[in-house]
Amino acid sequence: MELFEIWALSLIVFLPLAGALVALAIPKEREEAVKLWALGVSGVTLILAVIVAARFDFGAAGRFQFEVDLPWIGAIGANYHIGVDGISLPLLVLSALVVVLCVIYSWKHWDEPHNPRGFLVLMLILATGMNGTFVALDLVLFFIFFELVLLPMYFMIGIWGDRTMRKIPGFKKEVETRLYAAIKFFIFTLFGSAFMLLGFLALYFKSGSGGLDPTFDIPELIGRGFLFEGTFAWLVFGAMFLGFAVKVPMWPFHTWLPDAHTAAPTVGSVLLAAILLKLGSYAFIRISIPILPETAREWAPFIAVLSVIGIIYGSLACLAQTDVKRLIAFSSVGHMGFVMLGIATLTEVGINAAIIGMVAHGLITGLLFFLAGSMHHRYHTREMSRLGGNLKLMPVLGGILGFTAMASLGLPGLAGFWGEFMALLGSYQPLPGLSTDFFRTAMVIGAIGTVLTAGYMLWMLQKVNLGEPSSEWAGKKFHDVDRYEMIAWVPLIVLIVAVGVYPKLVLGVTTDAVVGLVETAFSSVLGG
Amino acid sequence: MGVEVILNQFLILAAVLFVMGVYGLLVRRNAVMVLLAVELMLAAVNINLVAMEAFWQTTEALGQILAVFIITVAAAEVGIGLAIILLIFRNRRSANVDELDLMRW
Amino acid sequence: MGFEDWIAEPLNWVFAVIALATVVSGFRVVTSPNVVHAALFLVAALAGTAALFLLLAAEFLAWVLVLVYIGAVIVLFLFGIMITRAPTGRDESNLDHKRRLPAALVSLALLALLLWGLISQWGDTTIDRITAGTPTTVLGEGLLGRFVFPFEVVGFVLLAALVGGITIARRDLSPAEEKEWESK
Amino acid sequence: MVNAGLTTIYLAAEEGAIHAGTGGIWSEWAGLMLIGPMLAFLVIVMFGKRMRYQGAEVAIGVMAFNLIWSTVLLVLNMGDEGVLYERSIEIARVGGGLVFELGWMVDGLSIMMYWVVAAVGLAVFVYAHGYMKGEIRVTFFFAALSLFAGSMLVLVGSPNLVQLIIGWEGVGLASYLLIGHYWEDKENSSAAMKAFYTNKVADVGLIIGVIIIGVVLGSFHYWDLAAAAAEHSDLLGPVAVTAAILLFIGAMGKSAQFPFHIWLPDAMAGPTPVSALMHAATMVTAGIYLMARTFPLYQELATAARPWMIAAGTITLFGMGLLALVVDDIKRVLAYSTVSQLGYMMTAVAAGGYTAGLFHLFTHAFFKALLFLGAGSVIHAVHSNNMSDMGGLRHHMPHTYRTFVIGSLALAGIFPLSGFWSKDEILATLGYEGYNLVMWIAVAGAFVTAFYMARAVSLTFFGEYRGHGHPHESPRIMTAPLWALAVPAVIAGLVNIPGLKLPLIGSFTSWLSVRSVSMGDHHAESIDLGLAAAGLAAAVAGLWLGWVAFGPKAAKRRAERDWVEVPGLYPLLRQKYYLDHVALGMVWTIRSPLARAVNWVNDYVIDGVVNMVGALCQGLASLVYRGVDQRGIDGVVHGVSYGASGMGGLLRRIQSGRVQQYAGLLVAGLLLLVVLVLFVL
Repeated sequence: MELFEIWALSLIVFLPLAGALVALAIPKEREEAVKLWALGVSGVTLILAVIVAARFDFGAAGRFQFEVDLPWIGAIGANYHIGVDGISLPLLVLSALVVVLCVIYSWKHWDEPHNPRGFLVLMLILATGMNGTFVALDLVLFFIFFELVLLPMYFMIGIWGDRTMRKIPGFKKEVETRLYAAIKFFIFTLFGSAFMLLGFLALYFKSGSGGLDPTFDIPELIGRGFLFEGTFAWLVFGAMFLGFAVKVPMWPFHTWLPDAHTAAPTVGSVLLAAILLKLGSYAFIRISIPILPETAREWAPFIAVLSVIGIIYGSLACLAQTDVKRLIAFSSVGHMGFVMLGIATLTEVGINAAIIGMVAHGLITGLLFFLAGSMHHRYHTREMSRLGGNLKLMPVLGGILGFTAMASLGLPGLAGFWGEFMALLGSYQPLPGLSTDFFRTAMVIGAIGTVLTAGYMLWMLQKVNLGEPSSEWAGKKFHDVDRYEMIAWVPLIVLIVAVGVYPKLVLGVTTDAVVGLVETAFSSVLGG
Repeated sequence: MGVEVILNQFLILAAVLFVMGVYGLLVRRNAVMVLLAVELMLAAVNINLVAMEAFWQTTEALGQILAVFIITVAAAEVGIGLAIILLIFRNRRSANVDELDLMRW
Repeated sequence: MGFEDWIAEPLNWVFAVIALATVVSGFRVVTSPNVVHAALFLVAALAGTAALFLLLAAEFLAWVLVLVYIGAVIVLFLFGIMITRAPTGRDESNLDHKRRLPAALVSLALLALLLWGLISQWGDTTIDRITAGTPTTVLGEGLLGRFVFPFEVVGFVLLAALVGGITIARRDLSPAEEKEWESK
Repeated sequence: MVNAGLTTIYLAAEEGAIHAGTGGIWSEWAGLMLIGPMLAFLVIVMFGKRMRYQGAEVAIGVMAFNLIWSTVLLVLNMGDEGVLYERSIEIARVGGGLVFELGWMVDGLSIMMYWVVAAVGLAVFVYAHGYMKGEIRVTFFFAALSLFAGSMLVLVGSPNLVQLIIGWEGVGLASYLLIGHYWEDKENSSAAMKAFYTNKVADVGLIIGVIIIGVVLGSFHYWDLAAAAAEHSDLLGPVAVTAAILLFIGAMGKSAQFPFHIWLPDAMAGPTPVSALMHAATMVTAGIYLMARTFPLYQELATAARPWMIAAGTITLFGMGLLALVVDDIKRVLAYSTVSQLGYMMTAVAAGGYTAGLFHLFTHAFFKALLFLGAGSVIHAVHSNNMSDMGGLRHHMPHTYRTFVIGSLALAGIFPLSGFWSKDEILATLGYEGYNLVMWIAVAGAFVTAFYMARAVSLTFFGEYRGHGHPHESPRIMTAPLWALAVPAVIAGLVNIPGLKLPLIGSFTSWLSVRSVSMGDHHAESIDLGLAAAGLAAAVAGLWLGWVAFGPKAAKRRAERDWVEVPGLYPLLRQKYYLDHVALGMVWTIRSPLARAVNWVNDYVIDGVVNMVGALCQGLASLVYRGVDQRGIDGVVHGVSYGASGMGGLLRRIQSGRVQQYAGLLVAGLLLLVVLVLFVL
């Protein structure tokens, strides 16, 4: 069983990639074979992830487990260092799960230009990137996986995306939505990543001072936190902040998100919302805070301000949308605002809030995008003014939409509540040294944000779900939720309820790790 | 032999050929012509290799062996290249490189 | 060493002639307005190269060049030219880009850099001794001894290119298309 | 008994000084009452359609089970020893020493609530089975009813504030589902939204209040809160008033206190059984319950918050009662009446009348459920909500008529029906605590209450029938619950007659407290005859005036309902004090100008910057390109693609597509690099 300990994570990361290569060898016409293969590969990955979770030593959640540390690029001291702890485990399992569900969902739902093989190959590559990011413990490795997700997503949006033409303010030409969105997504993220890489390199070189070998190793860098101080640390944090904040996305770096979500094919939106956005916030917890805790304290109020702006701004922007998918996309801005607010408090509760918020947002918004995609599939429009009476036309779909919207607005007892509630809980009493008044104001504004969230979700439900169907759809036969959709959605629904009723499912793993992280990073101010 | 053969005379000749190849590569529209230019560049490289071998006096004919490899790969390249050009020509009724801007936004 | 000394060496006479021919042919390859001519000038340029190889006592390589290139590759090219119906006549307007100037500038700059590099590095260094010719056996032993693995790999590449070329270029015409093809 | 030094039951419990049994297995498994309706909800949603009675049997069965269980608990609690039990299951440790728990609590207060929810719930469920026959989505209706009751039980059974929030919002969700039951009409779905949303706004207060208490105390437990309050804890002290007011804001939302009451009249859009359940047992009582549960906080630390609460309660009890005078919809009359009665309860609790407020909650639950079900029966018969379509129904619907009158009299506070006793207790408490002005307003409120009930009864059951068709009595399955509720509406008051302790049953006060420990509130030990007479007189006067103004004789004179139109006041009342306009105005401001402004900023400012950067790069690059490549410009400036070509290899590859141009630039770049490396560096 020692063997499993060593190989498990590497398999989880690289099995999808290998699967993608093999899938390329399957003739394009044999779609069923490709689908089965992709399902098998992602399924095995999920099973491995679940086994890892089952064999995970919950008593030592703060320690990296299933760790592998091999020399990789000797010249720059980059190691192949991977491992999971309580913080990354839930996200890893979530990522593996969502990929499987996406494969199942896409069984019968293909956007033009079809080509399942190409799409599934991209999805598997994406899986490698996502899983890899969550287990990487080396900055170079992290960077590679972090960037690896860009390409498949770029192609997913650019090829299978929305083909309508769109006028961009400030440009004479009309462009195809998918191309605009794909390029915006790519360039925006790349822009952030450039700064992030700069930050990584700065850390690397600085870590070499004092007679030590420079290193990219994250745990090692955490141990050398004393080397990074003053303006240097401030700038490095800023550089990494840019990279992560774009990915999260935090206001005002969010504008790629509504476009990308709206233009992406359903599965692309789901993956984007469920996993990709988490990479940024995860990186804050994994890299920025532990390595540069002192600087994090300087930056925290700034992050908190952007977060609450994002919460209010996202909710208000939602109220002005006419496109269902765009509305859901903007809701992500608000929800990730809560996640970042939790992180900004730098407390155990706040960071826990961020993690459970990420998981919940992944489950809920993923499901919402599935639903939006399925509705678009049937109505061929996402304009809310044309929809209405969905619950009457498709009771099951409408019911699930209602349920998910409720979960999204943070109904207690469902997953979304804990993230919001705990983020607010954390901001009432932030880390000692941070301005209490400031964070309490943020808490109140955030709480008002929950009201606005409820506002647009209810409004969306009323527009889409309730009322009489418009005459446009009279006499049309709508196929309610089909088998594949059901199989893809039920796990999400069950998890939303399960995490909502028993948040220990997530927090039971994370708390020890988070407590360890906060205590190590902020031992000076906690006085412990 | 004691002959007054300067190394550079070969190298410069190769450089000139190479640069002409580059020029052709940049300026020709027809894909076949582009391939021709590439061949010219490869020939220049071969001259370099053989000249350097003569200069270093290797006994294992390393330069020549490398040149053999280059010739072989070049032949393969021409085969594939022409096949691709043929395919493009069939689909677009033209083998002009500057019309192949599918990748453009 | 002056030019006098250099030119006194008979070998260099030969070199000068060959070099001149090669350069001129090469120049015509990239400037000729006629595609077929360009291909034929490439033959000349390659022949010049082969001659240089002979001069450097690499006979085997020289003949390989002649056989492989002039014998096979050029023929392939000519086929390609014919199949793609490149303008075989004189067609200045169409064969080149209009952007010759920047290309020429770039090329000349490259040449200048190369020349600078070569001259500053090697200067007047002479080749001491041109061996009486490397025995082809050495070449053979090298290829099948020390370099046998790359040799096999290259062979495989060639095979792959062969198969790939056929696969790419092959197309089954439908009867309608065949008719259209003929009518054109 | 006069309050002599406060010892809360909570504190006493911790010291082990209380005389209370644990209730044995009935307490240990009391959680079943919380889980049951929730499971029923799931079962009905999943399998209800295949059941014979479309899921109603499951809902009713579970409710009957709950009634039996809670009755046993109630009886156990009546003895000399009360019942006190609590069980919590940890659902998360969140760091910072905080723990989230789910569980249940069995003490006098929660037993009373369990029983009320179960008793009223069972009556309503049975009634609804008849009422909803032939309606659409019956299955889902019963599922949501179960969820409604279940959430309420989760709320009242909660031993901590976090679970309270879960039940709290669950109740909100269920009310949303039920009010919007006929969601095909936009009006109904808007009413549902309004209810949910108004509550959500108020919940901000609750959530922040809970957070403050939780963080300050390091625990969300009521026990710890009460203990801290009793000890005048230094931790809690500085934030107590803030937290108390915030919790109160939450309670205002659920219990429809001014100005958060606006959702409640609109909530009549739901089917009548929903209104009955919502007004009697499951929703609006939640706020009162919360105030009672956190009573020590208000009693000890947050006394400064109490005037505000009393003010809100008083405005509600009088102002909202007036509104009931001018509406035509019979359900809205009852709705405003509920709001007004909730004002009584809130005022009482805020003034320190723990028992008084809860006692009124207890009696009110029965007669208000009775009135709503009666109204539903009438509506069922005449197919209209408006009293202008009714009249003279006493002959057609004898059972409904009789029970409705009983309910009305109880609500008006006529001796010896239940309402009399509970209202009297409130008045006595107010008087004792020295809130004399409030007390007299409350008496005036009793007058108003009697007045509008007399009006409603007169317009509905007396005079000539003004509607269409032939009204008929409702089936037995609907009238039976009416009679079942009429019984407690009459006798429930007897359990708390001041100075009278019934054998075996004990008194309501003792139910709510744990034996031998005082709750610290004032509870009258003898009847203040003067005050009782004043209250009764006000009620009788109101009934008389209503009868005169709207009775058969008056109705003969004037067919219109509102022939007394006091200038100035009448339009104000008809427009509901213009509060809806204010609320709508606020929503509109957010929805329209504000949201649009944000969206505009997003598209044109933030995105504008992004696009402008792109455009600038294009411009720059096209400049570069022109310089490098004079002759190559095709004349068409593909701004974007050229722009990108300047931005680097990646962008170029995406956007330009000219292989040779790349090659050229590649060579040029290489040259540049070499030159740079060789000559510059």
